[in-house]
Amino acid sequence: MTQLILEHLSAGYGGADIVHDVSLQVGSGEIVTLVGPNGAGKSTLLKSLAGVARVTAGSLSIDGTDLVALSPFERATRGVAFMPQDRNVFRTLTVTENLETSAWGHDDIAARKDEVIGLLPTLANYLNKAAGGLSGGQRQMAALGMTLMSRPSILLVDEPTAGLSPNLVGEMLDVLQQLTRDSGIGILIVEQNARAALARADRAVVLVDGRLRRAGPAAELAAEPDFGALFFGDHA
Amino acid sequence: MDAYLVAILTTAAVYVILALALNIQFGLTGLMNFGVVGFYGVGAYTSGIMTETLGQPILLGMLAAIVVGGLAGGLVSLLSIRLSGDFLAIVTLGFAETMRLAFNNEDWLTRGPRGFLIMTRPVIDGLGRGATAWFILGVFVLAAIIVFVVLNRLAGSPFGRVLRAIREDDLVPATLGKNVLAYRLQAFVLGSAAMALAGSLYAHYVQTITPDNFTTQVAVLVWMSLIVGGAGNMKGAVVGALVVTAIYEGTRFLAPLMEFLTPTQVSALRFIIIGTLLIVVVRYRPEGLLPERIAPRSRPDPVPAAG
Amino acid sequence: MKLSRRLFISSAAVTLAAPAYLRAGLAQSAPIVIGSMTPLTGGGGPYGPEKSDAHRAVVAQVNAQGGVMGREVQLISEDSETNPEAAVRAARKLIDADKVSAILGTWASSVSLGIMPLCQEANVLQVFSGSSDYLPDGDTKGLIFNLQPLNKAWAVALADLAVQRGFTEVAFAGPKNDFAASMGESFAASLEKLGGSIVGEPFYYNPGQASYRAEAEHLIRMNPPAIFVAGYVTDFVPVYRELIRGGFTGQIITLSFAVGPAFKEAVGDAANGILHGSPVPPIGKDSYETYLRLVGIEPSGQVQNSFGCMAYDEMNLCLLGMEAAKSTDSFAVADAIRKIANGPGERVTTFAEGKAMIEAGTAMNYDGASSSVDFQENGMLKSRDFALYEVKGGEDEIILTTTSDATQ
Amino acid sequence: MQLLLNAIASAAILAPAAIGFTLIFTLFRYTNFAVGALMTTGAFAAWGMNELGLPIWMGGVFAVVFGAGLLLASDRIVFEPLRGRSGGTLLLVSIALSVIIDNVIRFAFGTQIRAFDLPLRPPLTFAGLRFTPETLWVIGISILATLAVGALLAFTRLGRALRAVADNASLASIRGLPVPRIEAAGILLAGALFGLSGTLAGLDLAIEPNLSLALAIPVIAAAIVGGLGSPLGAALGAVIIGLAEELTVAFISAPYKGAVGFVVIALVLLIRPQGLLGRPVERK
Repeated sequence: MTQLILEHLSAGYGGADIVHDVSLQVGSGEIVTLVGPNGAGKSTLLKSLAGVARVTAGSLSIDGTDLVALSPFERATRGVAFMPQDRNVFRTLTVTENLETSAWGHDDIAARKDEVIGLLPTLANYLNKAAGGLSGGQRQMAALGMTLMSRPSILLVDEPTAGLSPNLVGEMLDVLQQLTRDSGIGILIVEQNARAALARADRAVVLVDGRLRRAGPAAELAAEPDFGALFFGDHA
Repeated sequence: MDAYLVAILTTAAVYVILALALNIQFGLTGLMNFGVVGFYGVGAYTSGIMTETLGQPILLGMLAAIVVGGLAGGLVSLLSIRLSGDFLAIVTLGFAETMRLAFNNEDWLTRGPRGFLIMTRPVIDGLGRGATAWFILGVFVLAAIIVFVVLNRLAGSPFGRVLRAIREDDLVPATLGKNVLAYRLQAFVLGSAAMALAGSLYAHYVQTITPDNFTTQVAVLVWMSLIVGGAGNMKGAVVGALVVTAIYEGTRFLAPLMEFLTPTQVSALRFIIIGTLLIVVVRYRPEGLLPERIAPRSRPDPVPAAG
Repeated sequence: MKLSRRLFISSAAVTLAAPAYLRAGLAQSAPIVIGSMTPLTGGGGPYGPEKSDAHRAVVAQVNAQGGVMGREVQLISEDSETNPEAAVRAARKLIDADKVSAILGTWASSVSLGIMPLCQEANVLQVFSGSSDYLPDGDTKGLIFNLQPLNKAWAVALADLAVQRGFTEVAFAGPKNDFAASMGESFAASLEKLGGSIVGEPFYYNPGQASYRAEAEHLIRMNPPAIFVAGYVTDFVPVYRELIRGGFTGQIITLSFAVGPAFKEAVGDAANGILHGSPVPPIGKDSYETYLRLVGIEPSGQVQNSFGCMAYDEMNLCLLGMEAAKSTDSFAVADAIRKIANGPGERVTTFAEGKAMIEAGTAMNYDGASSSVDFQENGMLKSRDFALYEVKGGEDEIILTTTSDATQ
Repeated sequence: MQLLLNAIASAAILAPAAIGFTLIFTLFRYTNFAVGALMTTGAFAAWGMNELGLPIWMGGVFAVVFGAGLLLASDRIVFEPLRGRSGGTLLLVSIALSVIIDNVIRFAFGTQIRAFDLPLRPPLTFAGLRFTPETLWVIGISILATLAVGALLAFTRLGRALRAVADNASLASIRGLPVPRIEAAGILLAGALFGLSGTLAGLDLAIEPNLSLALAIPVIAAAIVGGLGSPLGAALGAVIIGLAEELTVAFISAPYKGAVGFVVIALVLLIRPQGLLGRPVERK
C-alpha cells in the first residue's frame, strides 16, 4: 500500500509561491480528484510533485523516500509518473517507440509493452503510427500508455480530457478508474470536468487560491448544494 | 606616436559608425545581420566608382554609397519576413560572401583582385602629411557624431520604441496595428546606408580597396564591438568599437614581449585572445559594458531609454 | 559608465606605453628600426615564415658585427595576414608607432600595393618580392625595390619552356587573385608571340575551396595537351591531385614555389614529369649557400626557400644602403641601394664585405643570394636568371636556365 | 555521368559532418559554425598519427575519437553555460570558437601544408567513369557511416532516446530518460562524425588551417537542404549540394562556386524551411 504524502507543501515557479501549505495523501488503488477554479494552482501543485515546478516548503515523500531533492527523471524511477496536459508524446516517434522509450533502464521492455497494451487495448490498432499524426483521444491514450511503461505506483494526471469530445471524456475517466481497480495504481487527477471526475473519484480535494479549502469523499462533496459555488470560486 | 593614434582613431571612427548601424538593426530591432561587410563593401566600391570611373566629387560618391547601400539593405530586409535569428544570420552572411565574390569577379566594374586605386581623398589639398591625417580624423569623427546623433535620437523616439517592441516580441506591435515589416525594412535600410557610408569613408582613406578588405573577419570585429559595448545602447556601441579597436591594435604590441615565440605563433595568439574575449564577454557580461537602460524585460512596452 | 572609462584609458595606455619602453631600454643612441611584414596567416602562410626568419638572421648577424653606423638594428615583425585590410593597419603601426625607416618582406602583390600609398606618403622605403605587373604603377618617388621579376618576365621564360618542349597549345588555370590574373594575361601574350595559343579561355577558380573536383573536371574535359597552373601551393596541391585522379595525362606546367619540398612530400612520385620554372636562386652559388647555412639549412642542390633568399637580399641591401648613405633618410638610402646593386664595383655578397668596401671607400656591386640584383629605374629587377626544371625521380632536374631581360 | 560521380565523391566527404551538424541542431536548436574548424582538427589529428607511421585508417580512428572528445569539451566549456541563450548568440559564439580552434592549430602546427603519405595514382576506368581507389574508400566509408547512424537512430534504445530528447527534452526527462547523459552521447556521436569528415577531407585537400570557412558553408547548406529535423536528410542534402557545385563550375562560372552553398541555403529557408525530409522544427 504505497502512499504519496504531502505535508504543508508550498510551491511555485521560482517567483512568488502559487501553492501554499497543502497537505494530502494519495494511496494506491484510489483516485483523488483535484478540483478548483481556474488559476487555483491545481496544475502547479501537480507539477511540483513531478519536479517540473519547484517545491519551496514542506515535505513530499513516497513510502518514506523524500522526493523534493530529486530531478524529474529520478522521481520517475521512484514510481511517481506524471502525464502532462499537452505535448505529452514524442511526435516524431511511432507509438511503439514512444512506449519503448518510456521504459528507460528496464530490460523487460517487451513484457511491459504487452502489459500496457493489455491495460489499454485500443493502443493496439495504431502502434506503428507516428504519435504526431494521432487524433486527440488516441494521443492522450498513448500518453497514458507511456506513463504506465515505468510501472508507476502513483500516477499524476494533468487534465487528460482537455480538448476531447464529451463522449471521449467519460471513456478516458473510465479507463483511469479501471486502472486503479485492476493494477492498484494511485491516481491524483486534475480535471476541469468536475462532475464527471467526481463521479469516478474516491476522494476529492478542492483548491482555491493555492490553498486547500475542502477535502473528503467525492460522493459527499458532489452532493453538497453549494458545490457549484465552491467550484466557481465565489466563496461561500 | 601621435600619428599612429590619429590613424587608429580614424579606423576606430569607421568601426564606431559600423557598430552604431548594426545597433539600430540588431540592438534595437533584433535583426541578426551578419552581412555587415556586404553593405560596407558596396559603399566602398560605389563611392570609388563614382569618384574614379565617373570622376564625381567625393560628396557625391558618399551620397551614392548611402543610396546604393540603403537599396541593398531594403532588398536584403525582405529576407527577414520569413527568417529570424540564426537563419537570418547565415543568409545575410551569405549575402556578404556573395558580394565579395562579385567584387572579385566583376573586373570590369571593380577591377577585381587587382585592387581599386582611389585618388580622391576627403581632404583639402596642400596640407602636410600630419595635417592631412588630423583633417581626415576630423571628417571621420564629424561623420561618426552625425550618425550617432541621428540614430540616438531615433532610438529615443517613438520609432525607436516600436523597434524595441518588435525585438521583444513582434506579435504585440503587430496587434497594435504597427506594420512590423515596414519597421524592419526601415531599420535595415537605415543601418545598411550607414554601413555603406562607413565603406565610402574607408575607401577614400585607404586609397586602395581589394575584395580581401571585406572578409567575414571584419564582421566579427563589428559584432564584437556591439556585444562588448552593449547591444541596444547607442553609447555602448561607440565605447564597444573603441575598446575592441584598442584591444585589436593593442595586442600587436605583445610581439616584442614574447621573443621566444615565432611571429606566426604571436599572430595566432592574438586571434586566440580576441576570440576568447568575445566568448567571455557573451558569457559573463552579455548586456555589455553599457547595458541598455530600460525597464527589465518583463514590462511589454519598455520605457524609452535615456539612451 | 565608470567601469568603461577606466577600461578604455588603461587599454589606450598599454598602446602608448609599449613602444616607448622598447625605445628607451635598448640602445645608447637611438636604434635603427626596420619593419618586417610577411604573410604568416592566410594564403601566403606557407611562404611568410622563411622570409621573416631570413630577416631575423641577417639583423642578428649585423648587430653581432657592430650594427649599422654603430647603431643597433631593431627588427619589428608584423603579420600581413595576406590581406590588404590587415596589412594597412599593421603598416600604420610600423610607420606611425614604431617609426620604422623601411618595410621589408611583403609577399602578396595585393599587400605590397595596399600599403604603398601609406609608405609613399610617409616616405618609407619598401623592399619586397612580388610579381604583379601593376606594382611599379603605385610608386612615384623611387622608394620601392622588388627582388622578384614581374609576371611579364616570368611568363616569357615559361612560354619558352612550353614551346621548346613542343607544347604550343596550352590551357591556363589559376586562382582568382591578382597574381594569377596578371600571370594569365602575360602568359597568353608571350605564348602568342611564339606562335602558340591558349586553349579556350583562361580558367580562374575560387581559391580556398572545400573541393576542387569540379574545377579539375572542367580542365580534363577541355583535354588540352598541356596546362599551365599558376596557383599557390595551398590550391595547387588539391587541383593537381584531382587532375591526376581524374585521369589527366597531359603535361602540367607550374611555378617552382608551388612544387617545393612540401608538395613533393604530399604527392610522392606522382610529381614526376611536372615542368616548372621561376626566378630561382642560383643553386650552388656561394651567396645562396651562405644564406641557407645562416638559417640552418643544408644546401641539397634542390630549390629551397626561394622566398627566404630574396628576404636575405632585401635586408642586406637595406642595411648596406643605410651604411653607405650614412643616414636612414629613405631617398638617400634608395640612391645608395641603386649604386650598390647595379655597381660597377667590387663584388660583395654579405653586409660585412660591403661595410669593409665602404670604409675603404671603393665602389661595390652586391651580388645577392636570390639573383645578381640589378635594378631598373623603377625599382624592378633588370634581369633575373630563370631556371626551368623537370621533376624526375622526385628531384628537380635542371633543363635550362635563361636570363629573361625585363627591360626589352 | 562523371559529374554525378564527382558530386557523390564530394558529398561523401560532407555527409558525416552534415549529419553531426543536424544532430547538434535537433538537440540544442542552434547552428554550430565551428563545424569547419572541428573538421580541420580531425584532418590534423589523423595526419599527426599518420606522420608517426600509423596507417591512415588508424589515423582516422584517432581523429574520430579526438573529434568526439573535442566537441564534448567545447560544449561543456563554451555552450553548456549558454544553454538558455538565443540561436543567434550561440552562432556568434561558435564563430569565435572557430577562430580560436583555427589559431590553436596554427600555433601548434604552423601554416605549412600537409598531406597523408598516400601514393597518387591515375584513375581506374569503368564504364566510362574515372575514379581512384581512394574515392571508392571515401564513398564506401561515408555510406557505411550514414547507414550506421541511421540504424543506431532507428533501432537502438540510445537512438530512440536521442530522437526523443530532440523532439521534446522536458517530456523526455519526465518520462525518466537521463537527458544530460543522452545529450552527451549525441555530442560524442556528432564530434566523431566531424572527425571522420575531417579525415576524409584530408584525403582530398591539402591539410592546412585556412579551410574552416570553406568546409563549414557546404556542410551547413547540406544540413539545411536535407531538413534540420532529420539527420539522414543531411546525407541527401550533401549529394544535392555536391551536384549544385559541380553544375555551377561546369555551366555557370567557376569563381562563383563559393556562393552556391549560400544561394541554396537562402532558397530552402525561404521556400521550404523544413527542407526535404525534415519536419517543421520550432526554433528558439
